[in-house]
Amino acid sequence: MVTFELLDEPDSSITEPSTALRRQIQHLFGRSLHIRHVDAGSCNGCESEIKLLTSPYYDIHRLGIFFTTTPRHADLLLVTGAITRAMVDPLQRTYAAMPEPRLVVATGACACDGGIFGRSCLTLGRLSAILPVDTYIPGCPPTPLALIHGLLLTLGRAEQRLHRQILAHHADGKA
Amino acid sequence: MELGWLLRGWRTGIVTTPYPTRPDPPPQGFRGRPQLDGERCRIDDGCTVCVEVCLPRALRLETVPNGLDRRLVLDLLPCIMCGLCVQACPTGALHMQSDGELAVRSPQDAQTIVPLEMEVSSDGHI
Amino acid sequence: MSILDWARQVRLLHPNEWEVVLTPANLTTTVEALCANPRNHFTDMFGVEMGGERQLRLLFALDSEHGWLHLVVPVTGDSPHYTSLVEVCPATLWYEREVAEECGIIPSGHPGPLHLRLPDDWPEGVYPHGGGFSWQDKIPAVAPHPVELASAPDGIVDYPLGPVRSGVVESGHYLLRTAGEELVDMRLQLFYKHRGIEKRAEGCSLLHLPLIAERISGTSAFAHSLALCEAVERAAGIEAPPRARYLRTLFAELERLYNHHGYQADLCQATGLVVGQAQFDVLKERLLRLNARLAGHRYLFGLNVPGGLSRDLTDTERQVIDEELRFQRRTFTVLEELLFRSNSHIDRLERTGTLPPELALAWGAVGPVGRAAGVDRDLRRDHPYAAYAELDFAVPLETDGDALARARLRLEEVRQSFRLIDQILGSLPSSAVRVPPEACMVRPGVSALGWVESPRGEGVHWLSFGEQRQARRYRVRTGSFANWQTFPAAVPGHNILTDFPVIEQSFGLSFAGADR
Amino acid sequence: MSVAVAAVALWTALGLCAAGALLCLLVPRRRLSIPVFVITTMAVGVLLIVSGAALLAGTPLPEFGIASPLPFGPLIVQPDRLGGFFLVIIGLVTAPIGLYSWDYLGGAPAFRYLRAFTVLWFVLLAALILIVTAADAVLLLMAWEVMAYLSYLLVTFEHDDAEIAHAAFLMLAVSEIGTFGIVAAFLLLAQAGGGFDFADLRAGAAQLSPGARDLVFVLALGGFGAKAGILPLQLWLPEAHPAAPSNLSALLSAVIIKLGIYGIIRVTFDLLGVGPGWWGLLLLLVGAITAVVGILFATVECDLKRILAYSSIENIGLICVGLGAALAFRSAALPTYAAIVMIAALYHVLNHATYKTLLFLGAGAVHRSTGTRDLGQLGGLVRLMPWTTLCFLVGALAIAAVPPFNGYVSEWMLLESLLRTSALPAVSARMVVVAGAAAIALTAGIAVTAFVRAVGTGFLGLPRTRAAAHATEVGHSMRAAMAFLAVACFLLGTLPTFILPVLNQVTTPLFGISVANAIVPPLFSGKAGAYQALVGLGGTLFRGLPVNGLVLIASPKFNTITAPSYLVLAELLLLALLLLVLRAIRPQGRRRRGPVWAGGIPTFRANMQYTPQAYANPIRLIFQGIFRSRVQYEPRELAAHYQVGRIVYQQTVPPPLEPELYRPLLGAVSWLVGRARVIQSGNVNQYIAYIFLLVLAILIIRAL
Repeated sequence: MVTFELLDEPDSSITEPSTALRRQIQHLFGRSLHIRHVDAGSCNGCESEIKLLTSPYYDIHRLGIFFTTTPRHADLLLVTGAITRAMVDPLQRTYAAMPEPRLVVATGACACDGGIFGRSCLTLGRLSAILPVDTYIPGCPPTPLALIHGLLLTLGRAEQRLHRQILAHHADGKA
Repeated sequence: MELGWLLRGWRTGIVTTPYPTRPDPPPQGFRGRPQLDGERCRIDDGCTVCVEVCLPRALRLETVPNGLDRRLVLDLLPCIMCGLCVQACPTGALHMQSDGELAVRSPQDAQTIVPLEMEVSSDGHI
Repeated sequence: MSILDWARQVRLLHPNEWEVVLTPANLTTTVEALCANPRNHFTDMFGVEMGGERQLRLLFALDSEHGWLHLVVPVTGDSPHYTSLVEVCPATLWYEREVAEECGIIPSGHPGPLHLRLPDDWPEGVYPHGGGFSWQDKIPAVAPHPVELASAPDGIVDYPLGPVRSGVVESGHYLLRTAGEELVDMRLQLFYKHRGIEKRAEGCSLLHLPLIAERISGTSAFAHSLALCEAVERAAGIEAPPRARYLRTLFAELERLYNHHGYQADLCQATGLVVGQAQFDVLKERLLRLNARLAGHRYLFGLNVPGGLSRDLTDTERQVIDEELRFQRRTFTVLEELLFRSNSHIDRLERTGTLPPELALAWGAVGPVGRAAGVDRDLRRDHPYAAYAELDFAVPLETDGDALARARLRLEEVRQSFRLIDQILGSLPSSAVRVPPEACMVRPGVSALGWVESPRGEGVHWLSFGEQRQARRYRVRTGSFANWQTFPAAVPGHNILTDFPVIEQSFGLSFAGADR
Repeated sequence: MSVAVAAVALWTALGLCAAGALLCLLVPRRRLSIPVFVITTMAVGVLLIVSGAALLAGTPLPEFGIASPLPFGPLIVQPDRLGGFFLVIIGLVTAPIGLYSWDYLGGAPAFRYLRAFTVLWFVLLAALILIVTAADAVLLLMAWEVMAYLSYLLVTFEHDDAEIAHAAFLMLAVSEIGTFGIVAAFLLLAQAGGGFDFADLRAGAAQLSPGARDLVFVLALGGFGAKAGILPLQLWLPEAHPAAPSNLSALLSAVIIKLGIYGIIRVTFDLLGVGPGWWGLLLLLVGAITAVVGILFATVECDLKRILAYSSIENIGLICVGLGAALAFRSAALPTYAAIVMIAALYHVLNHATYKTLLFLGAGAVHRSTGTRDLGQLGGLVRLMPWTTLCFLVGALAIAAVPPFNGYVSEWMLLESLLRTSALPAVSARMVVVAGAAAIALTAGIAVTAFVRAVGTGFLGLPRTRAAAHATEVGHSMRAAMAFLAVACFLLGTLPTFILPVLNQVTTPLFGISVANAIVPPLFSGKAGAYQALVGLGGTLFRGLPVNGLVLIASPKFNTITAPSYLVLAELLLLALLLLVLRAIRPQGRRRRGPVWAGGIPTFRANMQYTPQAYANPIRLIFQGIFRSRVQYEPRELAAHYQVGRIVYQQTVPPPLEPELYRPLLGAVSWLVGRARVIQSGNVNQYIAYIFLLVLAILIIRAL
């Protein structure tokens, strides 16, 4: 287990999954995906929205996506919160308990990049500092529709809308 | 009793969103994400109101790896969609959009960058 | 003992906010005297470091007439001590542990002087609120020193639950002790989610403080930002415009509504009544969509600002609320009746997780949990804020203290919320919704209290400002924190292992709010 | 030929017992006495098996009288097939116990009274042999008493504990009360028959009035039942058996209580002749209650050996149910059914002897290795003691009636034959038998719970204490003895068609009818009736297999068929298929080993496992009416808040009938004894006066 203080430098073992692996994962999980959610220090807003995914309005089961009680059955780790110091170890244990291949999704501003907390004495700030993240779902909290989009994007069943933008400058107009 | 619940469910009808088959747009005025208009931004005039007002540092001035150039970055990952920057922006270069499909594969994709060339003195101060 | 007896030592800080400075030596007798009157309620206890001087501060809620009383105990020395108050006021138990670890003010004679909120690998002697410490400081990890639990008797299983538990739930750890069926003991380990919100707020400007308060507990965001804004306004000596006060009340009740619907949905999930869960989720989702339309945010983030609200309500929106409310009221009546006719649901709630009224009072239960156990207390009525003083509503009370009482009480509160919203929509004053930002200016060094009856109980925020008008110390006591302390009293005894989810949901507490 | 083999083997065995006792007495060194003990015991065991097998195959031995100075005529030794069957059981149990004792007696902690133990052991063995070979009530009773006293001495030897001394004394006392009943029964028979050998007793039984015969039946049932441990005479058993050293516990539970069964069979089926229907129903009912109560208490008990002792009570109950049904069927003139159910009961006697020995030896190994028998302190032994665990598991599967082990066959036969109640004429009798069948079904179900619990909490998971964590595998001889018994359990479970015809030899003289072909029909030799298709298939597929085609049908009228031998093949095939399928569908990828998932906490501690008490809790609550358990619970209100301080929680389950029957009874006895003290003056003249008055009374009664 990586201890808290070692995390100042990005873990070299955390790498982005290759495209081939991603394809394989999408092939495996495309039609049926089981999610294990871990709250690593959120304000409960993200949980409230995630919980609503199974409500009649969003009914994520119709998309073949289910929540599971144990990481042993999970294909995807859905992490919310600013990764508090006390949750680092449980989070890593959860990830370790998942079978491979496994996906990790950072949900909400806190898990994506710290939100208002950032890196502090009590929060790690970014999920990507300890686990390889496949998809980031920004928002505070992300709406259920944003969550669905993020999950489908992870599975290769939706298109990514946002792309890195380098804006032309008004003064000299270069891109 | 069970029948009562059944009836209630039947009366409720289908409320499930058509998304992702068809879009399900959020209501007007929903704070989906801030969008930056490079044409209007006065960052090169030294206007950093939005950067100062942003609590999660989603709007920040960064030094480009070459160590000379700086740029304004709007990073949606830490953004809490509070809209303070939109209110603060004197030129209206920032506005809130209501779209919700923000998920990205790579952190870079959530960034909007306004490059900015500046003269940098030897001790790093402008 | 009446407040008048203190008259010579008492200082009035703000309307209804009194302060008494004490020495550690006469703290115990004072608290004892205050606790002797059942109308006084222990509310909060925390430590403050100001310019090298450390203070132990206690907050008592007095009757409606007198408001709030701060007891201030300046302490000195490297490891200041005071006599633990647990004997005279059991509710101080967790608070004393918190003060000890965060400010280094030690309660002598505390029965379980263990660390509470800080993580297991936090080094000894580093006090987040003990001065000379910023939230961005790097604190190295030490060898974890977890709270050691007393071993269970032979034959008892230590059933660990969490921090990563089943379902989409917040992180927290329960150690259930069971002899196979009946729960004989329970140990609670919260604060996995301690994010240091209070520390984060230090140095923040008035603009940013509501953003932080909203994230104490996302599902009570409006309540917490409201308490904070009220505190700021009291510190600035201003009052929000009437329309803002009414609208704040409206949004606070809308928040209570969706929370209470979510509560019933969770409770239905715990008892396996899936249709009920779906139906209440429908109501909750409709309200969240209404919120999104009214405030631009499903959880009303960004709506409260010091001095009022960030946006007004148009007449069309008023119409929309009215229509939605009619739908809600109609559906809710049907669902409530169905709930009470569902024996599978009611039987699992009845006499489950009973919190005896005397324990509820002694351990300082607040909000719906307290009111379901006979603690007749509601800040909306007892210490009115926003526009509650001008509105007519009843505070329901139950005395059974079991899960059914808690569920019933919240159903009744929903009805009261409908009533309140109706009144607000009918008598919405027309004025601005925000005082100009330049009018909302606090004096340097001032401090003030804000309070709110959040859907989960009393939230009390204390805010002290520094020289640059930035927050110097921010202290939040949420309803969940107070109620978590009473939670272990409701579990052992006559409940079995499968009752536990029902008990947990019936309390309806927030981890985020307690952990902060 | 077989007669000679049987006689020579039997007398050699008895001789070896004497020689062994003498050698052990004379050998001065411990290191020498253990080989003597082991070799002699094993030799006796083998000889007994040979002798018993020969007896079962051939005719009864000629009578062998021993002249005695007692006024009861010569003491007669003449084993018949029933005796031969029990000789096989004694041999089958003794031989592995002997092997086991090599390491068990030699290892630490050393036996304090090793010499006395070994000497008395051989005397006890001789007494056991004599009990089942005696054809004379006096010899039987003498051997019986020797057995009773020696078991008492052997149980108490190694302990200074007052409780164990008390338990052993209780065993002796109940045994003596039983002896009283046995003596009375034999006296009644002997008075009518004019002599004490079995032929005289049989003749006497024929002359007795129905009332007197009923009395003999009840006296014998109570007398032998006390040794067997039937309710309500079971209290001593779970106290005494665990207290003994494990090799002796095995003998006590596997053989000595079976001699009670032997006595019941001998008196009711052999000596008394056909009796009224209620005999059988009474025995069946007592057996059913014994079985259910026994297994229930085995399920809540935490001491491994006490669990086994309670399960012995259960098994005795099951055997009694079989015997009772046999009696009932015999009274209803249905000898075929009677013989079948009797065979089932005898098979169960044999099976119980093997797996209970195995389990006691396994428990002994655990005790030796960890120093505790408390399930709540064990756990994790599967990694530290894999052989012991495997053998214990086989025994547990067998006792829980899981195929392909032996308990399954006899319990299935027992249940199957009890369901043939429609043959009984009286409706009330049918109902009782059906109730018995239901009790067996319930017992079998709870037995699975009890032994899943024993294996699961005792051997699997994490070690709960340091003692369990530092356990080491036991010595080779102990492992070999357990392995031998495990194999025996497997063979008895998979090849019953070779055993049942032999048991049929035992029942044929009792019921005058052979049912060999009804149970094990020569399927593949042609005539198969209803199972023609199966015969065709089997005849084609398994040509060359034994004629009695490894298929079991409990009588032609029974509409079921089972084939334990093929069942094991089917199980193996299924297992192979399952492995193949798993291999086929298993996703590709490397295998990772990780810690237990426990919700993200750093360490999963041993006390987070289900404890034996917690596992048994549902059973305890459901059957609270039987258990009368008490729970002392003091929730410290603030314990949970302070995170310090202990709550008090203590469950106590009193032994069955202890509060209801034994305590009042003991009270009454002490009261009576207290009153009777007045006649004890210590004055010799007064005692002479008592004797004079007694003689006078006898004379008067005789004169009348």
